[in-house]
Formats: sequence, structure tokens, C-alpha cells
Amino acid sequence: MSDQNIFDKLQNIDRRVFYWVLFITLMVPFVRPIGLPVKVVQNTRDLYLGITGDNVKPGDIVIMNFGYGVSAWSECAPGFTVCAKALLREGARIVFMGSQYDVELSFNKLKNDAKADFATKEYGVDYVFLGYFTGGESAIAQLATDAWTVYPADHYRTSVSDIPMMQDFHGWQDITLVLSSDTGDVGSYFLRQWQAAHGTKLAEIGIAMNGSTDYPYYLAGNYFGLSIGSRGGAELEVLIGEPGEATTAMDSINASHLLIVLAVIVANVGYLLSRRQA
Amino acid sequence: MAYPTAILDVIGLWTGWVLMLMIYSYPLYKENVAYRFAEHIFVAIFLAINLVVNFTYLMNTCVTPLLGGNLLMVVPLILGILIYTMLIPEYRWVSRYPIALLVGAGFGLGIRGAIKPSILDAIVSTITAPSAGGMMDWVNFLYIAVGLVSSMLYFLLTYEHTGLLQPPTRIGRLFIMIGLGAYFGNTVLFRFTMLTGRAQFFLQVLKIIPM
Amino acid sequence: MSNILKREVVFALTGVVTVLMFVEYFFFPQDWIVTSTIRTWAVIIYNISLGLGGIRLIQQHIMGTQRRRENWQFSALFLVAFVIMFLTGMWGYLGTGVATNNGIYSWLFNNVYTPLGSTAYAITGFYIFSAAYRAFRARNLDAALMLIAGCFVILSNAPVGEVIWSGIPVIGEWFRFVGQVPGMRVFGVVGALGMIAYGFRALLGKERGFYAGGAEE
Amino acid sequence: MTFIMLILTFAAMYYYMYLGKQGKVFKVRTLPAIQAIPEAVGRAAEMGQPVMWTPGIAGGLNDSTQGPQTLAAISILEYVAEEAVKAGVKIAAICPLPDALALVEETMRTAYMSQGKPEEFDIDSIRFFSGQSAYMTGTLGYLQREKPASTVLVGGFYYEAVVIAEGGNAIGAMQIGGTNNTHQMPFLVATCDYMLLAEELYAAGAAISGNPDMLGSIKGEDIIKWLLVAVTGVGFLLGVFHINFVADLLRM
Repeated sequence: MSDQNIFDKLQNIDRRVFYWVLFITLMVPFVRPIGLPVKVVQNTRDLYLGITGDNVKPGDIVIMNFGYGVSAWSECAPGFTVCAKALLREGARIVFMGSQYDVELSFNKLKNDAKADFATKEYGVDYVFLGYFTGGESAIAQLATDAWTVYPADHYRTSVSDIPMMQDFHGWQDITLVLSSDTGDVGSYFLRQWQAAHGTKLAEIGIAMNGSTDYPYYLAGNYFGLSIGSRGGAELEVLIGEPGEATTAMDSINASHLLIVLAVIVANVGYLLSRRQA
Repeated sequence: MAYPTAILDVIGLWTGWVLMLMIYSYPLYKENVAYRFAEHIFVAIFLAINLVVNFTYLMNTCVTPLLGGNLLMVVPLILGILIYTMLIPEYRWVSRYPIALLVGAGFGLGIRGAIKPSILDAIVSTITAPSAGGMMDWVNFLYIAVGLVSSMLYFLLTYEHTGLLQPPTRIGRLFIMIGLGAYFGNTVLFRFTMLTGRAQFFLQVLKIIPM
Repeated sequence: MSNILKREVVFALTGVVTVLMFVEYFFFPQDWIVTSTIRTWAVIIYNISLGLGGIRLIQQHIMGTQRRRENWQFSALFLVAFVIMFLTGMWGYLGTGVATNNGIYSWLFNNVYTPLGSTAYAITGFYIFSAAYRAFRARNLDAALMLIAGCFVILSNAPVGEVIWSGIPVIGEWFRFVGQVPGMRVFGVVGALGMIAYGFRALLGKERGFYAGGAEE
Repeated sequence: MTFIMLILTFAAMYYYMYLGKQGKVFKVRTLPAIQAIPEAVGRAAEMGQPVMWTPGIAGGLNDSTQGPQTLAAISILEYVAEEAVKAGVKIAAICPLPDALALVEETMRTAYMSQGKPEEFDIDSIRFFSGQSAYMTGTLGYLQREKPASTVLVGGFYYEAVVIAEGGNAIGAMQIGGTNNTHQMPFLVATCDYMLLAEELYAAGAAISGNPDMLGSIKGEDIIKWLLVAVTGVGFLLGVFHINFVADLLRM
């Protein structure tokens, strides 16, 4: 082992070294923010424009679906929060629902993060939390035709017939637009069962991993807008003018992405040089 | 969110923090007693929660309708219970019936659902030329078509990649590698964001940064 | 007779369910009540089957504890944690209709399950890093292309890419929206064909994955 | 069109299976991952360590995209188990899918039986974990504690793929991967020594069996692929001149 030169060593660094460096790299920017500017791309801008201005009128009902669980908060929650804030400010009424069984925690976090906006709104009149649903695509199809059978009661077990706002929501005709934020497939259920079937306006607040599969739907007009990953969240925070979690996280994202590319470059330099020596 | 004040919430916060370090001691150090501790708690709690949630679900979708008069719901209940014959050696074969239903549903849905989006739509979008657009659109059009054809040839399973088939299958492999690289890169953002969230949590609990 | 029950009927049942799914797809514009019922059943059966896994897992830990196998202390820990979580959850559900109404269950859910879930999910961040470090090495043309595509996409995803060079997002986006398309489509095409062929063989009783040991010859 | 395509595919496979039964010999191209299985088992025998098999947690048997992959993985398990029993190597099957558990158990039991060693089958060699993160942490723990010599990671994987495969890599296990889940392929390719990509996963069982009519069905698939290549080629050339005849036909 002693005849290993520096290049060989570079190639065979103990993986734990990386893990430490990575974890520390992620933490440092939180303590010492750098604040690189975030450029807003068109798909995010379209999403924001679609939920503000003339596109949403006071009293319109909007569905916001939590297709993410607690474990994906850092990726999905910032964008979702900005959208909820924007919609509440436009005077829209929001139906919250979700496909993960820890959905209540995500909803509580949202209410906390947009405290000021929820403070002026009344539960059951301006927004309602229907809670968890199962049954996948058929449930979403059923929601379009007869919402009350999917949700006979809200999350807190109040019958929907006793909730004022629900009197105006029976099916797809009553909904102005749908926003879904997913780690899984619920967005695509809405795409097929609502957007394609009834022409409902739909946008996705997606995870980065699905960016390239979601993007063609945005180009084709199925999604009127698309936010991709925590970066999309940061862009939305720029658009609404309130830097939040995603903006803070962007420094860490920048640092870690740079780190992984640097590591790959170093490994390759080592590899090429040691091959040349041999 | 603000830093909690109630004592139970503070304990909860620290519990989560300590358990996180126990799990990360595996990648950051090595398999050890702390990891083992967290691992077993995790596996146990996950199982318990899944059982409780599934039980709730079962009551809502099967038992309640059954008691409400939907007698057909007795079928999945019995079939489901038949899976447990696995535990009795001489009746083990009975468990194949419910599994047959699951497998049949899986194949039926899988096969019927795969042809249009995965095969037909993929080819349609490959051969639909850009209606207008510049040079780049046509280059992309050509790139995708050549890529799809050559990588399909790569997957021919009853031919060795030699002779006439050697060049196209070789090119097909290169297209596949580009696809894999791009997908790898795409996933990095998502994964790092998750880890960023944990790094933030680590600092927040220590009150180094605000919650 | 027993072989018919053990084998032929099982085949037939699988085949019939598969064909029913086809019939719905090709001949019914909306959901067909027969198949949608079967799908509901399948979900319920799947749910019930979780208990089997649970029994196996619990059995293993009980044995481990009883026989004082290596690491038996952790098996005991498993059992204690399981019993607490399961009983409090059921208590909450049976008592009030909502499991999280039980204080202990809810506390453990929020402070143990949730952070552990996020923690485990995020652990992939570490592993993806070391995997990239070793995989992205220009050993040959294939690996070099994977490396280039990967690095451009990574840099284009973070705002820093643009700061380094304005071309990075352009190239990165090309890889994301065009470059990877042939690869991804071909996986769709051949994956679908492979699945159809596998299903076909299985329905004809050729593949043994499903009928493993079915005959007990 | 979907219907025609389905019938066409079935017909092609049936025809070549029939030819196979008649004695026509079809050869499947070398799949290095399949050839590597005996080597993986041999390595375990030499080192006196177990072989680990796990099918991923993406979905149950009734799931349209994941279920068939799980079954294909069990087809491969059968081969791995038989080889392992022959060589006297222990197998650890980590199965996080409750509904597949029964099949895994049967497969293992049959493998021991077919090699005349039913008494050696140990039910504890099959482990179950409920939930993705628990499965992942449990498997990581297993890898470090038992240090299997080889791992066979085939089936429907989700994000656990990179963790389990890197975990196996860290202990220096020889790894054979395989999945049809596009988003997990890059990680298995990056971390495994051998890999079954997409269709190869499904075809593995048939290739292993060497059974002529099974191989015939693979020939049938290839014929369909040629057809698709031709359709794409012709469609592309017509498309250049904005003649969308082929696309319209496929859309029907």
C-alpha cells in the first residue's frame, strides 16, 4: 500500500471522508449564508402567474393536494406554501387533501408557515382540510364526479354536509384549478382524470427527480405551470418576495452540487494521471 | 416554526435529533450499537404503524361496508385470510389462491397499460417532426430517432452483438449511457435537498440557527 | 385431484383475472364494475397479507430473544417498541376512531417515526455522493458520456451552475429534456415487451417465479 | 391499435414457442449477469459467507408495473437458491413485500427439496421488513453484521436501491443488479458488477431455464422489436416530409 502515489490515493478515498465533508458542506451555508441570486425560469413563472392576478377571482375554489410526506418537506413544502399564500391573498377558497398518511403533519406545518395568511381566514368557509385518501387513481376520478362519496367527512370527522364551503364543491365543475405536489403519482392521476378528461387547469409542484418527466406535460400545456424541486420553491419565494426555507437551502444546494462535481473532477484527474504513469 | 416550549415537545425534538445521529453513525462511522438500537426501534415502529393504518383501512373499506350490508366484501376478507395458510404446512397450497388473484390483477393491468404509453406513444412522439422551429429542433428530432432505433437494436436478445449488428448496438449503448447519466444527475438535487433538510434540523435543534 | 386444485385452478384463476382486465380496457369506456371490484379486493388482500409479514418478523424476534441468539437484546427492544406502538395505536383507533388521538402513539409518531423516516430517506444523499464519485470515471467512452451528462445536469440544477458559466444551464437542460429521451424511451419500450412476454409465459405456466413449487414434484 | 399490438405480440411469441417445441433451437445472447450467478455463489462458498437476495419494495404483486418485476425476481431467486443449495451456501432472502412472502418461501423450500436437502431449509433465512425506510435500515444493518459475499438485487426498486447497493459495495460484496424502474437503473449500474437492464430482467428466467419454448418467446419479442424498429424508421422518414400517416395509424 505504501507505493500508492497521491493519484491512487485520490481514487480510493474512504467513503466516510466524503460523507463528513458533504454533511459539513451542507451545514456551513446555514450559518454563513452566501446568497447567490436565484434566476426564475419560465415554467415556475407560469405557475405563479396562473395562480395570481386575473386568473383567480375571490371565492374561486382551488384544490391543493399534499402528495408528499414529512420526509419530502424540504423539497416540496416551500413551493406549496408560497402557492397557498398567494391563493389565500387572492381570496380563493382552498380544499386541502393528501395521499400520505402523515398528511396532517404537513397541513399543520403549512398553517404554521403561512400563519399570517390563515389568521384572517375561517375554517370551513375559506379553506377546508379533507385529510387522507386511499384508492389511487379511481379515487381521484371519483372526486371529479362525486366528491362527497370520496370524502363523506373532513379530516376532523365533521360531515361535509355541515361544512359551508363544501356546499359549493361537488365535482370538477366547481373547481377553478388544481395544484398537486407529489413524490408519487397523484399529479398524474389529476392529469388523466381531471385535466385530460375535463380540461381543469392543473399545475405540479414536483420533485427534482421527476422534473424531466413532468416537463413535457408542461410544454404540451397539460400543466399550466411547473415548479421543479427545492429550486422551484426558491424561485417561487423570489416571485412572492418572501425569502423562506428554500431560499435558505439554496446555498447548501449550491455548495453541495459544486462539491460533488469537484469530487468527480478530482477522481478523474487522479484516474487519468495514474493511468498515464502506469 | 418556533422552537417548542412545552417540555414533551422539547424532549420529542431531542429524541428525533439523537435518533438521527444514531442512524447517521452508520455512514459517518460504522455499524455500531447506536445504529442497531435505532434500527430495531425503527423497524418495530414502522411495522406497528403500518399494521394500525392497514387495520383502519381494512375496517373502513371492507368490514364496515360488510356490516352495512355489502355482503360481497366477505370474499376479499376470506381470500385475505387464506394467505395465512402459509403458516400451516399441509394447507400451504391454499395461499396460492389469493396470490393468483393479485398476480392476475397485476399482469392484467400491467400488460394492458404498458402498450399505449410505453410503446405506441413513445414511437409516435419520436416520429412526429417539429412543425416549425429552427435547426436545433431538427437536430433533436434526428438525435432521438437514431437513439431510439439503435438502442432498441441493443436490446435484441437472440442475436450476439457482432457483425452487421455491432455498430448500431454499440451506438445504442452510448445513448443509453447518456440517459443514465442525465437521470443520475437529476436525482442528485432531490437527494441533496433531503439531506439539506436534515443538516438544517441538526443546527436548529442546537439553536445555532433559528427554527 | 389435488394437483388440479393445487395447480390448474390457480393457473385458471390468474388467467381469468388477467383476461377480465383486458376486457375492461378494450370494451368498457368507463370502469367496469366487475374489474373495479376485483381491484378493490386485491388492495384489501394485499392489506391483510401485511399481517403475515408481521407474524414472521415478530416470530423471528421472539425466537431470537428466547434462545438468546446473538444480539438478542435488540430483538427484545424490537418487541417492546412494537408492543407499545401497536397497542397504543389500536387503543386510540378502537376508542376514538382515530389512532393519533392516543397521546403516546401520537408522540411516538411525531417524534420517533417522522424524524427517523426523514433521516432514512435523506441517507440516500450520502450514498449517491460516493456512488457518483466511483461511477463517474472516464474509463471508456461509455462511462465518459455518462459522466458528462451527469455533471452538466447536476450543475444546471443548482443556481451556481449559471454563475460559473451561462452555457451550463443550456447544455444541462438539453441533456434533461432531449439527451436522455432515447434512453428513457427504449427502457419503456423493451421493458413493456419484456413484461408482456413474462406475463404470457407465466399465464401459460412456463415461468416458475409464480408457480414455484406449485407442482411439488 | 393497442389491441392489435397485443394480439400481434402474443401471436409472435406463441408462434416461436411452438417452433421451439418442435425442436428449433434459439440462442439467447450472452447475459453476463446471468453467467455471473454461479460465480457469485462460488465466491460465497469459498468465503463461507451467505448470498443475499432482495427484490426491492416498489410495489405489491397487484401493482401493474412492480408486480411483474417482483415475480421475475423470484424466477431468478429460484436459480440462485438452487445453485446455493448445491454449493452448500446459505441464502438470505430479504423480502419487504408481504404478499410476495409466501412465494419466496415456497421458492426457497422447493429449491432445497429439489436438491434433496429439505431438512436444511431454515425459515429464518427469509426476513421481512415493513415499510421502505425500515427495509433500508434493516438491510444496511444486515449487510454489515453478516457480510454476505454476494448480493443479488433484482426487482422493482425505489430509492432504497442506491443505499442497499452502496452498502453492499462498502463490504466488498460481488453484486448483481437488475430492475425495470428507469429512475433506479443509474444507481444499480453505478454500484453493481453486473446488471440486468429492463427487459433483460424479465428474460432472465427464460434464459436460465434454457427451455426451448421459453427461448422461443424471447425470439418472438425480438421479432416485435424488429417490427418496431421498422415502424420507427419508416415513420421517421415520412415524418421528415410531414407525412404523419404512421403516427396517425399508431394513435388509432
